[in-house]
Amino acid sequence: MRLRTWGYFFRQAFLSLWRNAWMSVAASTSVAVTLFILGAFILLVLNINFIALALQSNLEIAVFLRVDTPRSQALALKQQMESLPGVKEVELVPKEQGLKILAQQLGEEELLEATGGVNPLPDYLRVRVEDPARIGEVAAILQNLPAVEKVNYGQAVVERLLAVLRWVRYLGVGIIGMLAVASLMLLMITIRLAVYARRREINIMKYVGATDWFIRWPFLLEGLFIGLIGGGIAAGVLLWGYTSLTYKIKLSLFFLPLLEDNTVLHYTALGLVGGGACVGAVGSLLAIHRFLKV
Amino acid sequence: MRLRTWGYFFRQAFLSLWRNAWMSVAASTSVAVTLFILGAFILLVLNINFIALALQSNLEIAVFLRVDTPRSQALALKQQMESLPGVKEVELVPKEQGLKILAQQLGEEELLEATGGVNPLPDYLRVRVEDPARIGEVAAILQNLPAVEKVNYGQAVVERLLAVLRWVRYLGVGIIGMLAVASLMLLMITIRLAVYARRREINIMKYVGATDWFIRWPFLLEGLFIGLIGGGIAAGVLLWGYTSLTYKIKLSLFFLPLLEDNTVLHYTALGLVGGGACVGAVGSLLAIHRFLKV
Amino acid sequence: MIQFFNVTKIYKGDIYALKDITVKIDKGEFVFLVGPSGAGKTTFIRLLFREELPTKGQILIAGRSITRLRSKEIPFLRRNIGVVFQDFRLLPDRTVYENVAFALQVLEVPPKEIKARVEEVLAQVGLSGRAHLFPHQLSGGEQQRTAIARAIVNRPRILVADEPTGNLDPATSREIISLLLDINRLGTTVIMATHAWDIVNSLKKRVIALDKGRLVRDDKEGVYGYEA
Amino acid sequence: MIQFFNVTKIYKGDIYALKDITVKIDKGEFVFLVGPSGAGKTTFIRLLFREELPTKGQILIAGRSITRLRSKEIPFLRRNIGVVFQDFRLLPDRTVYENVAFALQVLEVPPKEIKARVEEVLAQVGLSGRAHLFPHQLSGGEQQRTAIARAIVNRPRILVADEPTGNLDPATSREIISLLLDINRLGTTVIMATHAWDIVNSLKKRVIALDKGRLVRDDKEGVYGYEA
Ligand SMILES: Nc1ncnc2c1ncn2[C@@H]1O[C@H](COP(=O)(O)OP(=O)(O)OP(=O)(O)O)[C@@H](O)[C@H]1O
Ligand SMILES: Nc1ncnc2c1ncn2[C@@H]1O[C@H](COP(=O)(O)OP(=O)(O)OP(=O)(O)O)[C@@H](O)[C@H]1O
Ligand SMILES: [Mg+2]
Ligand SMILES: [Mg+2]
Repeated sequence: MRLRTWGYFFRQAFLSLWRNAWMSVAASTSVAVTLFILGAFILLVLNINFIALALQSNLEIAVFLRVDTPRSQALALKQQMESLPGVKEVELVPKEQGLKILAQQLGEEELLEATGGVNPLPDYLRVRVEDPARIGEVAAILQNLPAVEKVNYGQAVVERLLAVLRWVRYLGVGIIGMLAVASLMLLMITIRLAVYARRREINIMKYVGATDWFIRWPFLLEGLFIGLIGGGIAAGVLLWGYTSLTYKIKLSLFFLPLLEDNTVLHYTALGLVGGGACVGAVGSLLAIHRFLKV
Repeated sequence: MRLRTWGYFFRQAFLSLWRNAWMSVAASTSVAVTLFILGAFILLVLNINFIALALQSNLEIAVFLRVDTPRSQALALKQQMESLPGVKEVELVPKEQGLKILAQQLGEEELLEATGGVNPLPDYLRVRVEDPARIGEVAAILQNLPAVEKVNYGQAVVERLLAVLRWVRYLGVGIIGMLAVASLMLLMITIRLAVYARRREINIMKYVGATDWFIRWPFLLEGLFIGLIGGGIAAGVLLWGYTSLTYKIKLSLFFLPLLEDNTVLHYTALGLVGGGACVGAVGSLLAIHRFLKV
Repeated sequence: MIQFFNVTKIYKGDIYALKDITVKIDKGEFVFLVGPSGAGKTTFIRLLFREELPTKGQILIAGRSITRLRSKEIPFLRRNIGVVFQDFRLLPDRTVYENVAFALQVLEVPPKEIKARVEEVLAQVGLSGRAHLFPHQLSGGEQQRTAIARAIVNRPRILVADEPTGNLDPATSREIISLLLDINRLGTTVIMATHAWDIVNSLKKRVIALDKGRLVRDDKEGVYGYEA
Repeated sequence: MIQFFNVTKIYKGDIYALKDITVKIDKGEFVFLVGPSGAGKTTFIRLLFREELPTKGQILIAGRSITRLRSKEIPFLRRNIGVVFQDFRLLPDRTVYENVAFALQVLEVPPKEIKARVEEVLAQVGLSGRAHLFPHQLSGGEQQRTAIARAIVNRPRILVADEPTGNLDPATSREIISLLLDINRLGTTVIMATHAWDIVNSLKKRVIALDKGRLVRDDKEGVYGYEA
């Protein structure tokens, strides 16, 4: 194609967008609405994932030592544990501190007095693991160390939590996949219907001697622009909506970790714009395909 | 309209569905995809709500009595509490049982021995409230009862949990609202594009002397059928998908309460079919409106 | 029956399609509308069945002003006017039979009568063998005859034909013209826009000539005028 | 230049549009294609520029079989054949000017030359004042002349016109015919399907007559034949 022909393609694409104004608006609105929904769910799922990770990383194993274990051995054990594979962090909670915590929980300020000055509690160690999913394995290893009386990581609760989080992640990926497929289908159908209204045009061009690519390019560019505009609107509304929503949520749920990584946000937005452009261009190409066969 | 004219309307609607086959398929697919997504999220949100309710109803207040409170007074207090407004259920945990639980948690089987035979723990009462959101108020009332040493409902955690659940509910309603609006927009646009491809037809009918309703009825019926078919497919796939997914989830998350109320399921499915039919019929009416003005 | 009073039609872009037309056509007349390409013939017809509204002036049909018609009444005006459009305007996804039947279905005529009438009229225009085809499967002349069949099937009181023989060979044209004459003889007012000078000259009917939107001639037993 | 060998075209529904046509048209000829409505004239033309493929038989243009053309080559065949369609086939969302220019843009002609050529050809068909209008704003005859302008603007080697005067008044028709004769004189082969017996009879060119799909007559200096 000569350069002037490219000029014609671009001019024609814009002219056609303008002359079929309401169809252009309808198609870009569809793209915008669909991609916005998709983007919103991508951000939602990313956040849920982020929160789940934060939840998981709070899990810890309580390692109770025998009551008669001397403090020095406890400290040695702490070091030993820290060097174990899979262990991230170990904190020693001396029995005095343990009693204080217990007293607070029970509302019995004078617990030590009530027990006749004897602290019945053992020292214990709080162990955080690197991979929460393998917390059970680490706990089993710790159990076998000398001086360890009992290991407790709320096995039942933790396992349930992990199972729930696993399903949440599956569901999240499933939903995004489903939405992506649905978006693709809806946009393809919309573009096809829009092109269908202009099928005679395509036929006529071929009868006048236009090559397939001569017809395709303006349509492709038109689809591309519609996709870009739709994707752009979706990305813009999404960024604005996300920042204002997270701002509001943080006011009441200050303790909840929310994704505020700007690169992720911007990649998502960019993905929407790029996805819109691709769907628009490829959708147009596929849609005109069957009308070119004359 | 005479009866035979109604016959014509129905025959014409079906004929037109058949002759514009791919447009009918495209439009019903759009309806099906959109309504399936909407339905899936309605069920998801209903389930999350259901789980949140179950979580909330597990919340309880621990009321610790003074260590020296006699068992008879504890029992009297239990009865008194049960008659308080907002209280749903009260359970007395005697100090012996409390010690057993503690011993288990600490891994110290011989806790009583270690403390020299003295049980340092008080009796306590586990109180469930009717409205978890007002757990704080009930706790304050309980605090002022005689012989109550301390009231504990994990204030910080419970408040956070309630706040999170509140936001989850807001978000759920917001998402469903957003999806409903988006579905409506997408379907309207799709129907409009489909009708647009046939705009000349509508003009011609008017020129031949057809009244507006004579033209509208077959289009309306066509839209209705497309909506019914799309909605039906969405509802069918949703029911099947939901039952098989919940079956799978329950295998690994047996402890999670899932909505299995068939009436809710069936209402949702019915809503999709009805919604599809409405959108199809009303969408067609609105779409042909401007082409009738000749 | 039909009266134009100082009718002017200006299209968007300052295009004067009709300028100050005053004309009266009586019930039962047969009128040729002639004039060069772009003279305003089709515009004249469009105003008649209210596809367009005049920019200025008044149009009366059977004594009623059609510019003041409420939109509910328009279909009933149109049912009394059978129109053969220059561009045919057939319904693309209906067969020839269905296209013609449509004009009767609109009137809620019983199905049996529809069948009889449609078959009769298709035979008259020579399309019995094409009844089940769709418009895009027809030759130009066949499409035109379908349009004619649709216009006459409900026996309208006014028949307006915009170049109804433009795509027909001379023999078929003559058949169609004699069909229109028959219909006219039964009392229908016929207005026919045409370029077929031979037909106009041979029939010696009333001729209204337009040129650049002006009424330039109105002869009782006229001729086409450009060839004569 | 153009050769049909035993060409038969059967449309879906067992409709024989052309039956066993064998004909040869030389470079530079001017040929009238005549026959009653539905005779197969448009089908003949459709086969020529490969809108349809023959059911049986062979078609050669400039010695090449067009039925064996690869789909990449079809546009180049069509660029050498200017077609005036019976139903015009103008691009609805392009102006008259753009519709005509399109045939040159396809050839990647420089914009300046496009402008000059289009303006020249619009003047020839008498549409200079209508260049900026869209097809739906044109009268029937104006649409037809736009179609003619588009067909001749790129000076094709073969010009095929399907009833190019069906919507034109006699005076304009004569102008268009003399335009086609001029083009023919410059070496273009012209094939014109028509019902205009007066034009055919007065020009004394070659006449190919079809009837019910059969070739019934092929006269060197023929007449329309039905009126004669
Ligand atoms: N919608 C429109 N917008 C602008 N101009 C129009 C429109 N419709 C018609 N015209 C112009 O009005 C003039 C008269 O058009 P009309 O169709 O009435 O002519 P006509 O006599 O039917 O011609 P023909 O014999 O070619 O069919 C033409 O020059 C045409 O360009
Ligand atoms: N796509 C099609 N499917 C079925 N039949 C068709 C199709 N196209 C044309 N025909 C039939 O083929 C026959 C020849 O059609 P064609 O268009 O070639 O006639 P024509 O000579 O151009 O007539 P006219 O002068 O009326 O334009 C007609 O009877 C028509 O009904
Ligand atoms: Mg006209
Ligand atoms: Mg033809």
